[in-house]
Amino acid sequence: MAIYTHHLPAWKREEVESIVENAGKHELIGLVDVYGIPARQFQQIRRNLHGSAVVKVARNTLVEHAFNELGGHFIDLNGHVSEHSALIFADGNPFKLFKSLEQTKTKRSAKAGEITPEDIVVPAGPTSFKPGPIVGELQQAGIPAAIDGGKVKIKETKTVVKAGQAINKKQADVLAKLDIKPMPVGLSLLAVVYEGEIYLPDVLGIDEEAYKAKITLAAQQVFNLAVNAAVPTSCPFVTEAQIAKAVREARNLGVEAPIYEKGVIEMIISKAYRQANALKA
Amino acid sequence: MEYIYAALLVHSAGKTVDEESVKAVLSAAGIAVDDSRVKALVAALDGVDIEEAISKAAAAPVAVAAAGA
Amino acid sequence: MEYIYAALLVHSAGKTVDEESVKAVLSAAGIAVDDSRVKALVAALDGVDIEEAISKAAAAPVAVAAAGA
Amino acid sequence: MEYIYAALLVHSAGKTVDEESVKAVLSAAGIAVDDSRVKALVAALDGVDIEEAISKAAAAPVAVAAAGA
Amino acid sequence: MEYIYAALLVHSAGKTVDEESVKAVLSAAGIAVDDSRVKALVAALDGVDIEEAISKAAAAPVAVAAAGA
Amino acid sequence: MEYIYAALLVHSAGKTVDEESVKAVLSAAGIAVDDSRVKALVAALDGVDIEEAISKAAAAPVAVAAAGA
Amino acid sequence: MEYIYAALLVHSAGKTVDEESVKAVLSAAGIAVDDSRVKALVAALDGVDIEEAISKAAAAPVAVAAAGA
Repeated sequence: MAIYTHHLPAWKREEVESIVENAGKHELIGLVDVYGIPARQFQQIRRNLHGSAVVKVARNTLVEHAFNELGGHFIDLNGHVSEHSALIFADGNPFKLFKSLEQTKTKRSAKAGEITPEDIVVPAGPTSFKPGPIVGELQQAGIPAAIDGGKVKIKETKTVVKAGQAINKKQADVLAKLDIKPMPVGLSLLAVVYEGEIYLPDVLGIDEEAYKAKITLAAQQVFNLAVNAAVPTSCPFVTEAQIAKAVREARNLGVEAPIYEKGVIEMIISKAYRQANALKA
Repeated sequence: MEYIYAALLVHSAGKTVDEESVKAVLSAAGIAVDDSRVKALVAALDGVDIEEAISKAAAAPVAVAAAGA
Repeated sequence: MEYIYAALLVHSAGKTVDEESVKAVLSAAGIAVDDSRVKALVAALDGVDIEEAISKAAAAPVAVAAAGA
Repeated sequence: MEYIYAALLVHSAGKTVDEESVKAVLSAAGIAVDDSRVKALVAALDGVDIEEAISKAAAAPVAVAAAGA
Repeated sequence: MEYIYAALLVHSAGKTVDEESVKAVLSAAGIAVDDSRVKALVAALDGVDIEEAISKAAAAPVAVAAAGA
Repeated sequence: MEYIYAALLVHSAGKTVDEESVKAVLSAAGIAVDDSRVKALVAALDGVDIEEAISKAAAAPVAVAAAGA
Repeated sequence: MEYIYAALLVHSAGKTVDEESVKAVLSAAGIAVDDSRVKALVAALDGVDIEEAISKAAAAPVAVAAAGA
């Protein structure tokens, strides 16, 4: 163990040992991206996470020392260490940690050159700007603007920058003036080791809507199976659907054959009338 | 559907839809009449307001019906 | 609609819808035949695929009152 | 509708829908059998592909307003 | 669907849908009766208003339903 | 509906839906198993193409009030 | 879908959908459990109203019918 640290000065060794010790106390050890988080907000996020996760900023060289010492998948974490990364220690389900970090994110204005993670849409309507050079600035940023009733008005809703594209300086300036904040601020989980496995954001990011859709599909499948196979259930809704299906089948047969019986005679008349009408036309 | 066409024809001629009238029309069309089906048809139509059944058919949405295709 | 029903009847009997057959059916139903309407009907149906024309006509939805029957 | 249910039952048992089988089922249900209705039923089903007929939407779909309910 | 058809047949005969009546009808149709299915069916129908369920069948499209797949 | 979920789970595991497999799953979910319901389930699914049955959409009962539209 | 079926089975048993309960059900069905998939499932469902998602299924066939136009 000491082979990595014996040549380090005492305070550095202590720092490495503290990381290793923390890693031993928690089920989840990972790296978060703290890029662009103002100090005050960073403190706020740390307080919000109190009890569920600990964020620790440490020198990258020492973090790497610690990961090397821990071995196994921790060595893979080294590949995710960056100048904006910090350590995070937590317990429990890594998917839940990812979700809770996403939920603590807020938005900030974009800087020139940044890539927007979502479409930036500027809605049509009045602004609070008085007529002036702002009209030209808006137009240069691709936002159609005009003066209307002594105020600057945006003429139509416009997607200024598409998700995944860089925001140029003119756009960034105008968006800031419009108070549009497209950039998420908060801790982004870069990688986490949990029970000997490394988890990356592409796996950890759960699409809840997709799960909802699957539940709906499963419920639909169960209903279909119950009705189509006439499985007896304790659900009156299903029993009613089974009866309705049988009745419809009987009516369909009655009309198609046709079988002149009371329950279907009106439908047969209706069909004959419609056929006559179709032929008439 | 020939039995119901016959019944509707008789009905639209202003006659009572009975076994005799339906048979006469079917025979005139050259259809070999099955007595039991004529009986069943007349029995099924007993108490049915044909005009009302037709008016419901006319009122029902045709456009939606196409969706069933 | 009686002329159309007559045509449908003749068609479902497997016969050609011509003036004679339509007239026979209408007469059997006790309808005073209008020669020119029969002519017009036969002319209108000339070249029409009757099976296809009627195949799309579904029955109208059953009314709730009837549904209980 | 009881005669139609009887026919469906016989059919789903994998049997031919004939007078005898339909009567047996109706009697078992405690229904006084009307020979002529049974005959009419069997005659109506002669040549009909029952599987296809039951799955064919004979009636038009419910109006859109209702479907949204 | 044969168990449901049997229940509907018994119901339309004006009888109570119980194990005995359903079994009698299924047997008459030549269907080997599964006691547990009959029991489960009768239990499932307990608390369901069959008349109301029938009225809910109102012309819902069978063919279109397949589109939900 | 838990018995049917159990059946689907067994099916999606590539296993035959039989009494034993369904019971094992229900028990694991902490459900007190009713033998007769399991039997009824397995009997109902016997010979059923589950893939087809789950993907063929069944219509939900339509409210009576709406059906009159 | 087997993880979803397992979760819904646990849910319909009135139990909390957690890692342990889902794993128990999957294992009982003979499915080799992938721990991380179970974890993802549990985390995802933590914020999902299962009843609401299920209730959307009931209305689905009707909605589809209307959409078929």
